Amino acid sequence: MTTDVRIWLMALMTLGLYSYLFRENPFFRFCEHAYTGLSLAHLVVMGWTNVKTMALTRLANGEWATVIPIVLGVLLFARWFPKAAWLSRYPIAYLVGTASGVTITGVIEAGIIAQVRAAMKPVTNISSLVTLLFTVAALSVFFFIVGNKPEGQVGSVQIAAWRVVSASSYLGRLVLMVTFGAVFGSTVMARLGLFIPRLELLFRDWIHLIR
Amino acid sequence: MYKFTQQWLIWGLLSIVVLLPLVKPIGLPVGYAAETEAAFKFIDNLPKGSITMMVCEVAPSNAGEIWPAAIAIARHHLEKGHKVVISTFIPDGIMYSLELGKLLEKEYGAKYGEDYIVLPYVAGRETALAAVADNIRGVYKEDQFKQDLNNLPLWTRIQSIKDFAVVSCYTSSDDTWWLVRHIWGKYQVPCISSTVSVATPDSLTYYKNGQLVGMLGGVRGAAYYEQRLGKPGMATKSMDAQSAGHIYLLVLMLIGNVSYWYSRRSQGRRSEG
Amino acid sequence: MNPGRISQLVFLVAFICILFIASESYKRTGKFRIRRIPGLDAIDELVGRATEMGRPLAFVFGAGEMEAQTFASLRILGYVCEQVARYDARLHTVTPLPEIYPMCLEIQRSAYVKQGKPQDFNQDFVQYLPADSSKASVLGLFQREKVSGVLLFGNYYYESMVFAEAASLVGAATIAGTANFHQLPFFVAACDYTLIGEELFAAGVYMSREPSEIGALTAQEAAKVAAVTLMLIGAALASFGKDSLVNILKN
Amino acid sequence: MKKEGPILIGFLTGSIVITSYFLKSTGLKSISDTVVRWRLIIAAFALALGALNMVRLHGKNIHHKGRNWQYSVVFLVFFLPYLAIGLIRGSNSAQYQYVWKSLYQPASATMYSMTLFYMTNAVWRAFRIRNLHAGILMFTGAAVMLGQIGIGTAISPLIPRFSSWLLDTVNTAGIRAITIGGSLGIVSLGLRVILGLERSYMSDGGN
Repeated sequence: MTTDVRIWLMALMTLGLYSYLFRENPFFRFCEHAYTGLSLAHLVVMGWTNVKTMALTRLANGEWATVIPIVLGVLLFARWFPKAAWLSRYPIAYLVGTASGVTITGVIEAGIIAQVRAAMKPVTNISSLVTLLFTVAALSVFFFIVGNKPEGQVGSVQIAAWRVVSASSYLGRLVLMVTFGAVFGSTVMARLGLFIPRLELLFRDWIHLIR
Repeated sequence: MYKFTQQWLIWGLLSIVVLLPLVKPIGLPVGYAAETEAAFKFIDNLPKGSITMMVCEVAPSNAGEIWPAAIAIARHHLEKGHKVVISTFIPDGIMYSLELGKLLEKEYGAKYGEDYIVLPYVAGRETALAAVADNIRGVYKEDQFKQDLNNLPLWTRIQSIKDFAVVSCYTSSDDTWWLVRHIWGKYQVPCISSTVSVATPDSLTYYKNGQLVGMLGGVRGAAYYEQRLGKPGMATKSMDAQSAGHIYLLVLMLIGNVSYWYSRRSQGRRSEG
Repeated sequence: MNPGRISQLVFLVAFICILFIASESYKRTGKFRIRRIPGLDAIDELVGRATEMGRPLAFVFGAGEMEAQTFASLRILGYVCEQVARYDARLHTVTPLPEIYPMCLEIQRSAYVKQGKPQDFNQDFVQYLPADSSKASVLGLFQREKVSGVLLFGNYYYESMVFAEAASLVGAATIAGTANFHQLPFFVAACDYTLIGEELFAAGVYMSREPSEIGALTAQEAAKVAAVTLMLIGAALASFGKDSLVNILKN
Repeated sequence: MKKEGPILIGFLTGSIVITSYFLKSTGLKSISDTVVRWRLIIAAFALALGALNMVRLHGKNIHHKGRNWQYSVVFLVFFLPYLAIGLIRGSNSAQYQYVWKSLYQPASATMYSMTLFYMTNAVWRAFRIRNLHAGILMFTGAAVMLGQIGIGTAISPLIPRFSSWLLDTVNTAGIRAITIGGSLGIVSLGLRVILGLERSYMSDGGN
């Protein structure tokens, strides 16, 4: 067994959190709260560094406009004063607006158009045909309006549409299950990859069972 | 109570099964991975002196899987005489960025500021990465050690993201997606991604679409890269334990189904009788 | 105009036009039908069960960064809060994202105000927890509070499996939803109900029938139909060696 | 001012980012860069708000000797000194790194590794052929798992080939569909936020 204090700390923290698997207990609770305290402190320190480099340094260099985000940031605290609480909506709107803008611009090309383009591959063999048809089928799972079961007096076109969409979305669900199975299967490796270093810590570094 | 003992049995056996190969390695081979080969070849063919960026989104949570890949590619860069700029967009990443730098100094005598730079953590995830892609000099003024970046010779060679020969990321999150969106999508800078295996199928699609020049999927990708580089490391070592864990889960699945069918059959009989 | 972005702009403009036309037409006709989404129907059941058992519910946001999935989940939180306030159940809300913490508070409070029970609102039931350590804290919460139902929504990563399975081990019913397909398998395997991908975004319409939301969903639907059509035509053209459509979409 | 102001801000910020994405204008581009950068500063204040709230909650718990108040003490005992080290000595300092490496990192890694245990449980509990869907889920999961390890190849070289065929074709199809659907959702909700149609984020409080 090692005499290194650091390894001991690491091992105890690891065991403490693992003890939850047995059942929730005081040792786990201690580690949980210690961990929460540390991670919050870590985040605040990182956030502070950010504010310093992105705001305060720039402000000191004469970039006066940087006052705006600082004021907006401070306004977040307005919600502690019921009368002024509405002021905190300004910074929230800013956060939400920019987040929306940034994600939209990125997602149209990579998430939609590029995906459609990538599906336009020449059908030369069974695999390419399967990919194309299965993509269409899986997409129809997400049809919410088109192809709903017709009600009342309807034409044969609507009934045909309903039949096509429901058949396609039935197949689509199976395709999604295959996808989920495949993703699940390929994840096992990841989870093991996380567990192995823990075992190495406990059995190699701590009690020296592994060489 | 019954439920809990059954669980502990399942979990206890799992730990033992994974531990055994670590105590006594078997040495199973690693299979061929075309996408990792592509990444290896791409980096191998870059000219000496190329500037590269490593987006080190490594955290304790994912280090088991992607840290070996980051080390393998960093070593490859230095062996080929490339310059490395290390950046990160998660708070924990900075710890690993610093460690990566230390490793390069120790193993290759890399000089800070000339051969590699460690950039500070920037908050904002995708928005931050997008900002770096659009205007890298606007985002970074100082390095992680609070020095003015303009005093570093390597930094003076960088004006925009287009000065990088390749950008690689090590991530358990959507960084691959962001790289593809903002760095490849907007500026056509080649990207390589090393992802945890959960994200591998996803990233594989980007590779197939031609949006990535190569990728390393989980420990297996890293193990393959290590072997290709001729420097077996952490990833190669843990592959045996990986296999054992997989087999255990498969057996568990089998037993689960057999017992399920058995209990259903006996229930069926009981209801008949 | 930046090169290579014309098709994106066309898409965006068309999307906005359809959004407004469809929402106007709904305002006039009031006609709209959407297919059932079982996961959303189950929310009422979950609240009812919590009231019956006298045990609280937990709503946990994914720890991935704030984006549209998070907003969609806030929308669902709003609905859940109203149900909880109406039936005097208890709800623990946990967010690992500091940015949405104030929004969660607002939503919870206004739900109680709307039900005429502002005095029942307790802000200690809304918690911000640092993303990393929230896993331990949420596990602790599940067992200590003996939650009867768990709702997991948003931009989920690793924690999906832990939360979903740990919830089922304490005997809680689970409803989950995310558009991150790499976590969907775990939700599908371990939860009672899962909102898959776009279903998460349809939740708003499902619960409120607000014209602009109906407009947006119609635009999404039109985009999907267009995508299917383009894919089929494009693949057919490509099979005959013509990649004109692919090239158009590169503009 | 209570509603229109924030909506205007949301509209301006969002549309600046989007317009600068489409238009070729360096001026607009630099405005948009600034807008995006400022967001990071505001986000840091949000973090401070969350952190202060946590401290308040635990402080209150200790003050009232509430349930498990001892653990609130634990929280503060770890939080405050670590914060002090980080702010005074900086995150590069030896002390800060020592705590990070010996306590924070193992804790974090342990929590993540727990996914394996829960996953094992899910494999045992959920991967049973109850119906067609569960059967497909299990079958493909097993095939891909076998395909990833050397044993799969040893049993039959067809296994890894089948597994990679699945990943290439069916999986690509499924992921593509989910991606398109999800992206449409993102665009739609994002647009509604920017256009001021989606207001749930500011709810009705404050009126």
